[in-house]
Amino acid sequence: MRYVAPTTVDEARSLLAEHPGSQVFAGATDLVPQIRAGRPAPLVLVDLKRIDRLMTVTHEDGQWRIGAATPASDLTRNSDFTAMFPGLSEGMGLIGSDQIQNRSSLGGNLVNASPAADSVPSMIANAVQAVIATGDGTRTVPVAEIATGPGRTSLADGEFIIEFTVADPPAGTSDAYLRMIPRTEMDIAIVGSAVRLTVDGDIVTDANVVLGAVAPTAVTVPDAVAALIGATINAGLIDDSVMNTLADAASAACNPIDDKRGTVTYRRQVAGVLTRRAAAIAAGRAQNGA
Amino acid sequence: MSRTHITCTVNGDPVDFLASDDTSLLDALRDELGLTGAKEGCGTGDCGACSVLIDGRLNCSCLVFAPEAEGSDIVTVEGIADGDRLHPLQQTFLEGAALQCGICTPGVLIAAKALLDENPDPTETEIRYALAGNLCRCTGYDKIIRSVQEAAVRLKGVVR
Amino acid sequence: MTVTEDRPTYKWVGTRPIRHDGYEKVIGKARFAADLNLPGQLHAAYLRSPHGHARIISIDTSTAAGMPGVKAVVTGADFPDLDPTDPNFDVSVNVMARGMALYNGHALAAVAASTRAEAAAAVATIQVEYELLPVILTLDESMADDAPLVNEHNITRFVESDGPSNLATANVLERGDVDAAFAAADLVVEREFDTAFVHQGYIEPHGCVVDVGPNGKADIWASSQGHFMVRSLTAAILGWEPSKIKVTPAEIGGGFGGKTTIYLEPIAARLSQMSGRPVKLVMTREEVLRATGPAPASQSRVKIGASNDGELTAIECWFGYTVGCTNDLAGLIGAMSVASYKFPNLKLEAIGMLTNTPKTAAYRAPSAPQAAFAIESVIDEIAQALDMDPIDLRLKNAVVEGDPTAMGMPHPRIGFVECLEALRDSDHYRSPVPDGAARGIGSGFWFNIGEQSSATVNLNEDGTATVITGSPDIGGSRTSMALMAAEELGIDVYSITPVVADTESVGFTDVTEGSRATFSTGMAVVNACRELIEELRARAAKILGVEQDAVTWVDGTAVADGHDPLPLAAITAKAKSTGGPLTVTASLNAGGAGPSFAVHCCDLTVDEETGQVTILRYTATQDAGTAIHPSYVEGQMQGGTVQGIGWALNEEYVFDDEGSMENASFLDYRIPVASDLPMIDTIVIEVPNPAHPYGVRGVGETGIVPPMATIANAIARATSTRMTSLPMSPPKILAALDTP
Amino acid sequence: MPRVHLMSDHRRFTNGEAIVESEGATVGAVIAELEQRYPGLGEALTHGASAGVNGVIHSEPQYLAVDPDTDIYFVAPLTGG
Repeated sequence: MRYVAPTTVDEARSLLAEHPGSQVFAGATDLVPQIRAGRPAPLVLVDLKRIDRLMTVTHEDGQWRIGAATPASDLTRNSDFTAMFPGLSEGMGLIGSDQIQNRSSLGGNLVNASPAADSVPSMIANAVQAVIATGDGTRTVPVAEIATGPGRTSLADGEFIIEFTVADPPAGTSDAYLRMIPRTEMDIAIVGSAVRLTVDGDIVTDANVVLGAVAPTAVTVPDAVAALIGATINAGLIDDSVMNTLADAASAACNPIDDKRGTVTYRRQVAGVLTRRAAAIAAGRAQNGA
Repeated sequence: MSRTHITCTVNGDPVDFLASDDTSLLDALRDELGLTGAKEGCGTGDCGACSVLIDGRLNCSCLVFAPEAEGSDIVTVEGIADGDRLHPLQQTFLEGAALQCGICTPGVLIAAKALLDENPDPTETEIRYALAGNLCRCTGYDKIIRSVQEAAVRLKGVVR
Repeated sequence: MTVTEDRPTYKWVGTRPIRHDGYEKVIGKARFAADLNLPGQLHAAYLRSPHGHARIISIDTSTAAGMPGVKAVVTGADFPDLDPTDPNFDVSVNVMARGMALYNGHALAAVAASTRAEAAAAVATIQVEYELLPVILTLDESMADDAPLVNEHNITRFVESDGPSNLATANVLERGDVDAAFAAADLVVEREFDTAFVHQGYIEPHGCVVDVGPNGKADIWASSQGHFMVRSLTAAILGWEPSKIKVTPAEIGGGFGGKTTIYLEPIAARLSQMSGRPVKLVMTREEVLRATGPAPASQSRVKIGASNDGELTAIECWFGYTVGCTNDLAGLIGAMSVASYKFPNLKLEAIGMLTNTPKTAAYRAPSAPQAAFAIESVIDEIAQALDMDPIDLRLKNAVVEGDPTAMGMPHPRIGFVECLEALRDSDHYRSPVPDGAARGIGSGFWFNIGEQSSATVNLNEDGTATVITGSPDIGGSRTSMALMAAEELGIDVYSITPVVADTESVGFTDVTEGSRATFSTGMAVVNACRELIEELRARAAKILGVEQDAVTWVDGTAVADGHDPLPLAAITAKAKSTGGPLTVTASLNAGGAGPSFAVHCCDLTVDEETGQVTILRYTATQDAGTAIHPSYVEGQMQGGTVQGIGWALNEEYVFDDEGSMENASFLDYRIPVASDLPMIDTIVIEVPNPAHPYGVRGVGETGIVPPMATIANAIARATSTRMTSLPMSPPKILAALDTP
Repeated sequence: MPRVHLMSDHRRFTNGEAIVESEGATVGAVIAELEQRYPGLGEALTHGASAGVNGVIHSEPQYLAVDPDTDIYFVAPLTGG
C-alpha cells in the first residue's frame, strides 16, 4: 500500500485517475478498523487533508462551505455554525470520542456509507449539497443521493467529495438530532432521528424528518413531515395527536435488521420515541431561537 | 512495501524515521522511536490507550498512518513532564491513586491534558465525556475523575 | 470513609503513600509485555479455526514455511500430547489444537517471521482440511440427551461418570429438609434467571517475548498473574524441565483472573527453539475476545421460603454454567458461596456443561456473581412481598461467625452484619430516593484463599530495605508489602523498595488470585521482617555489649536499658563486623484467608420509552479486615463494582449459529465508559481477620458479586418489572416492559 | 475421634451418611482409614476435594495434623480470579 498526500484537487484527480483501486481518506476512523478486520488494503491511499480547500469552513452571503475533510470537532467548536445547525452539530459531536472527532470528517462519515452514520440524517434534513470532483470538473448533488446501501455510494471511480454547501436556515428554523446507543458514548447508533422545523409564529410551515440506522441508508419520512406541517406549537410544545402521528410515521418508515446492536421491534419503537423528542427540541429551538 | 522517510517533532525534539506506508503512527512511535508510552489496547480507535497529541489535538495514534505525521508536532506521555518536574495531572494521578495496572494511564493523561488545555475549569460531566474515549477496567474511573478535578484546581492556581 | 473497629493504631499501615511503581507508570516508562523488543526478534501470528467445531483432517504448512521472512511454523504436531487425565491436558489442548478445533478462534498453527506482516501473510497460505462437526453453544443444547460430544476427552469431575460426556463438573450441597421447610413457609418465591458469557476486559492484550538459547534455556518475558505458573505450565506443555525456563514478570495491564493461565508462551518458546531467534507474540483485541477465557454463561432456578416475620427458612437452587470447550475447575463452588444467610434448610446444585466456545477462565470470584444475581434478586422480591426494608430482611438472616457456610464449614470471624449496618446508617441510604428514581440493594462475598508465597527482605547498609516477592502486582500490592514491612521494621515506607522478582530470584509463589496477594505474600513479608528483627536485636546486643534479651525493638531502634536507642542504620552499617549481610527469606502455605463481605446500594432511573438505565448514585461497603492501603482497597471496590455494572447492563458475547463471535471488538463488546457512571462511593469496613498479623482480608474479588442484583433490584422497583436475564440492555428492558 | 463432614456427592460411598467418624492423627491418615471402610471414598477425597479445618480451607491437607475433637469438612476445590 502506498500513501500519497496531494495538495490540490487537480493533483488528487490525476492520482486517482492514474491508480485505479486507490482510495481517498480523511480520518480513516472507519477504514483502519476495516483493514484490520481483513478488508484488503487499497493499493494507493490518497490523504485529502493536505488540500486546504477540503479543510476550510467559510460562511459568506448566506451560505456555508465546509471542506469534506474538515474534522468534526472543527464544526462542533464553531459557535456560529452550531447556533444555525444545532442538530447537525449534535450529530457530528456524537461520532465517537474526542479522539475520533478530531479526525472523522463529514465526507468520510458520508462516503463510508454506514446506515448508522450520525451526521447524515441531519445533513439531509438541512438539504446539504455535496460538491463532487469528477474526472475533469465538479458536480453537485443533494447528500441524500450519495449513499446507496451499506458500504456503497453513487460516486464513480476517481470521484471524491470536495466540500459541502448549505444555505443559512430561513428565520424561525432549527433542527435537532437524537440517537439511541446502549452506553452514553463510543457506540454505533441503534436508531438516529433528525428533525428540522420552520415556524411562523406558532404554526409549522416547513419540516424535514430523516432517520438513521433503521434502513440500508438514511431514510426521509414524508408522512412525518406531513404530520408536522400546519401543526401549531404553543410554548414550544406540539400537541399530542400530531406527536403520535409523527411517531407512528417514523416507526412505519423503518426497514431495519436484527443485528448485534438491536432488534427490528426495538428499532421501530425507539424511532418513534426519538423522532417525537427531536421534534419537541427542534420546535423549542425554532420558536424561541434557542 | 517501500518505506517512507518521515520528519516531525516528538516531545519537542526533531526526529526522523523510516516506516512503511501502512504502519500506524502508534507502531512507528513504539517500534521505530522506542517510545512505548502509548499502548495498543485495541488497534481500532475504541479504547484510547494509544492517545497522543498531534499539533495540539487529541488523536488515537493507532488510526493515523505514519506518513501523515510528516511535519507535525507530536506529544506523547513521555513528553508532558517538564524535565523531572511532573505535570500536575501526573502528580494528582499518583497522589489520588488514579491508576492501578497503569496500561490506560498514558492515554488518559494525554486526553486529560487535551481537555484542560482547552477547558481549564471543566465540570465532572465534562471530564467524564472528555475521557469517554479512554477505557479503564481497573479503577471504575472514580479516582481518575477526582484527580483531573484536583489537577484543574492546581493548574488554575499557577499563572499561565 | 473507613469504619474502624477495635484495631490497634498503626504508624504506616492504613496510610495512603504514593505507590512505588507509580512514577514509571505516569511517565510512560513502565514496561508491559508488548513493550520489550529484543534484537533479531521474530514476530509470530496465529492461524485460528474459522469453525465452531471441526476435526482437523490435515494441516499443510509447506507453502507458509517457504514464504519470505518465515523462520518457523508450528502446529499441534509440534507439541507433546499429554494424557487426558493429566491436570494440564486442558490448558495444553487450548494453547494449540490437537486434531480437533473445539471453538471458533481455537489456535491451530502459528508462524514466526521477520515482520508481523510476513507472519500474517504466511498464515493465510496454510491449508487445513476440516470435517465439520455439530456446534454446541447453549446449556440446553449441551444437556440434551442426544447431544453430540463437545470434547471427546472430557471426564466429569467430582461425581461418578462412565466415560466422556458434556458434563464437566457437578456439585450438590444439602442441609436440613428443604421440602418440609417450603411446605411450612408462609411465602415461597421461585424465579429463573440467565446470564451471558462476559470477558474480563483487561486493556492489555496477552503478550510475551521468548528467547530460547542454543543450550535449550528459555528466557520468557510476559505479563501474567503468576510467572511461576507460567513457568510450570509452559514446562508441562512443552515437556521441558522448569529449571530450563526463566520467567521475568512484565508489568501486567489488568488480569482479574483472566491471566491466571497461559496461551502464548509455549508457542513462542517452540518457535524460538526452532528458529534460534527471540520470538514476540502479542494477541490482537479480536483474538483476546475470541480466544481467551470468558466467565461462564449461566441459567439458574432459585426458590426461597420465608416466614411472615422475615425469617428465610429454606433455599433451593439449581445452577447450570456453560464452561466452554474444556473441563474448567474455576470453581462451581462460587455458586455455593453466596448463601450468605443462615438458611437452616438448604439445597444447592451446580453443574458445568461444555460448549463449543472459548475455554473459560476465572473472573473475579468465579461463578459467584451469576449465582448472587439470582439469589439476591429473589431475596429482594421477598422483602417487597413482606413489605420489609431490604437491609432489615438481610440483617435478620445474615450469617455471623460460627454459622455454617453453604459447604457446612462454620464461618470464621466475618463482617457481613457490620457492612449491612454501615450501609443502613450511610448518608446515601438515609437520604430520600430522588423522584423518578428507584433504589436497589445487593450483597455478596468471596472466600479468598491462602496458597503459597515467598518473600526475601534484605537490609541495605544505609538502613533501607528491599522487599522481594513473587506476586505480580496489579492493584497496588507492592506498596502494601512496603507498608507492612515499614510497620514491622519501624522505618519509612519510602526507604523500602518492593520488587516483584523473576522465577530465579525469589522463592516459589502461587498465582495472584483469590485476592491472596496482600494476605498470603503480605504474611510472608511480615514473617521475614520479624525474623530480621530477632537478628537485629542480636547484632545490637553485640554492639552494645548486652544480652540479646535485654534488647527490644521499638519504632526502628534497638532499645536497651542504660543505652541510647540504636537506629536501624547504625546496626546495618556494622553488619559486616557483627555477622555479615542482614537478609531473611520466609515462605508459607497461608491458611486462614478471611472471607470479605460487601453490600451495595444504587439509585437509578429507567427511561421507559427506550429502556435506557441511568445510574445516579452508587455506594459500596466492603469488609477489608484491615485496609493496608485504603486508596487501593477503595480502588478494588470501585473497579469490581464497575465490572459488575458492565456485566449487568451491556456486556455479552454475541455468537452466530456457527459459533463465531460477532462482537469481538471494544466497539461492540461494550465495557462501561467514564460518561456512563457516577462516582462510586466507598465505605471500607474493618473487622480484622484473626488469622493475619494485621487482620487483612483479600478485597480483590468481592466487589463484582453484588452489582448485578443491586441494579436489577433497583430496576424492579423503578418499573415493577423483574429483569431476570443479563445483560439488562435497553432492548431487553423495553421488551420486558411491554410484556404484560 | 475427628468427625468428617462429606459433600453430597461423596455420600454415595457411605450409603447416604453425611457425617462419619474416623481414626487418624492427620487428614491423610483419616482419608486412608476411610478408604478401608468405604472403598473409593478415600480416592475421591484425595483428588477431588479440599479440607476445611477450623475455618481454614486447605487445598493439600495430607499432612495436616488433627486432634480428636476436630471437624473436617470436605469441599470442592476452590480457585480464585
